[in-house]
Amino acid sequence: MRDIRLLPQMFIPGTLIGPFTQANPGMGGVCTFVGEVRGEADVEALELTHYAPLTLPGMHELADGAFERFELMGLLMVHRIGVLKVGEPIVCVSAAAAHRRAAIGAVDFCMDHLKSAAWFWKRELRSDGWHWIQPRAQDHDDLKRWD
Amino acid sequence: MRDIRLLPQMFIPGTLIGPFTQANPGMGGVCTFVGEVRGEADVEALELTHYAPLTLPGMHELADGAFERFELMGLLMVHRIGVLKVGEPIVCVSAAAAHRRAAIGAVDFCMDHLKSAAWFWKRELRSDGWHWIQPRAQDHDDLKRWD
Amino acid sequence: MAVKVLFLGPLADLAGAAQMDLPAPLDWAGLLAAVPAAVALQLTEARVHVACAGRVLADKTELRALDGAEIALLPPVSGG
Amino acid sequence: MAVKVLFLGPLADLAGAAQMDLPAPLDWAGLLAAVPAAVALQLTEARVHVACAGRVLADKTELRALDGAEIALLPPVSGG
Repeated sequence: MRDIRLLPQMFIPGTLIGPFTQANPGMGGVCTFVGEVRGEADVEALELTHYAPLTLPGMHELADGAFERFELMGLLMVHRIGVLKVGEPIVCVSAAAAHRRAAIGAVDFCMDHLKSAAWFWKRELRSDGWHWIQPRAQDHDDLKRWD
Repeated sequence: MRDIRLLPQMFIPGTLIGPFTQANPGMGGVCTFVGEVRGEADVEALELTHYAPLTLPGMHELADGAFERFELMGLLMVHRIGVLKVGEPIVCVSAAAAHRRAAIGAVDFCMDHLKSAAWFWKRELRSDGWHWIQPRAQDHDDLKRWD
Repeated sequence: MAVKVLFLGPLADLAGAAQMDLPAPLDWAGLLAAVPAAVALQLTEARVHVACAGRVLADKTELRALDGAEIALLPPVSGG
Repeated sequence: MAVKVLFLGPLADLAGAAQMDLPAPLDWAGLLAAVPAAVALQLTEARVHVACAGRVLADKTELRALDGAEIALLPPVSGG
């Protein structure tokens, strides 16, 4: 089972993960990562923009890569776009596999790529207005682990 | 938030993970692994026995190790004991952290230790009776990654 | 018809607009000359990519956009 | 009083019981002599551990169990 989505509205990860788990009977385990908008001082909201012709196709390519690299039974990859409030989920990646190492590895792999190689631009609203979030060197180092 | 439990009865991971996530506000992300009884041919049930004076204290030591090694905000570690049917969850580990790598790493770390260094003995019921599950070399190799 | 140029992420702030239309056909030199200077400066950086007709160009200086094409100017994506 | 000896996991099948009581005090030689021979053979293997009073012994041959103590014989845990 493969479920890749961009969501313009708030979502509740449990409502996706439950059916995803049910849809992969016989699996040994499922690993899930949910990222939320961090409640940093002065941050009121986060906006994610994307480029439709590239972003979702890029996520599908990433899923192809995960299925090639890990022995997976299913992969759920959901990313928010639009304006998010602090505490709202931004991203949810869930991988089902017969063996735990494949499930955990696939989530790690997808998250590193979503964070630094997917076509999302983020800006945060602080009391003095909107500020674009720059690339982080750490994210690029994380990505190199998979070369 | 730290929640370490042995459960003698069936549990629904979502009912633990939801409150756990709520209990760690301001976090950046939460990684969760849920292991289930695999539906292998001929397996009807799985029984987990443990040794009470060691098993739960050992899980607490493992949690101490995870908090030392990773920058965590919260850790949930729940393991079943007793008789389980195919498809029932055996184990649920959930780690909340400001940064994804810590959350994913902590789950990977805890799962490797629960699988090969925690005091659980498993046997499975097949049509010809109960069979003890032996240690797996792969599990010991996995554990060595953390030395 | 024309070529539609989209400014993604922080490039929209630099351009003062989310998009602009430019006459077709459009090549790399034409693009650099037509966009606001602040954007042109960014475009010369290796970490800024260009997509044309839904594909990221391996070599953006090879840009050849025809009538009706959409070009997207892609600055580095934000960190986690 | 006595020392309670628990056979964990597959050792219970070998012992034919989940536990037995042995006279206190009990040391390593006394334990090996008193348990069923099939269990004694397992106990000599490095991968079988012994806990006394809730602690796994670093060196099981140093076992000294007093009146009322509980000894657990711990075979290798099952794989994932």
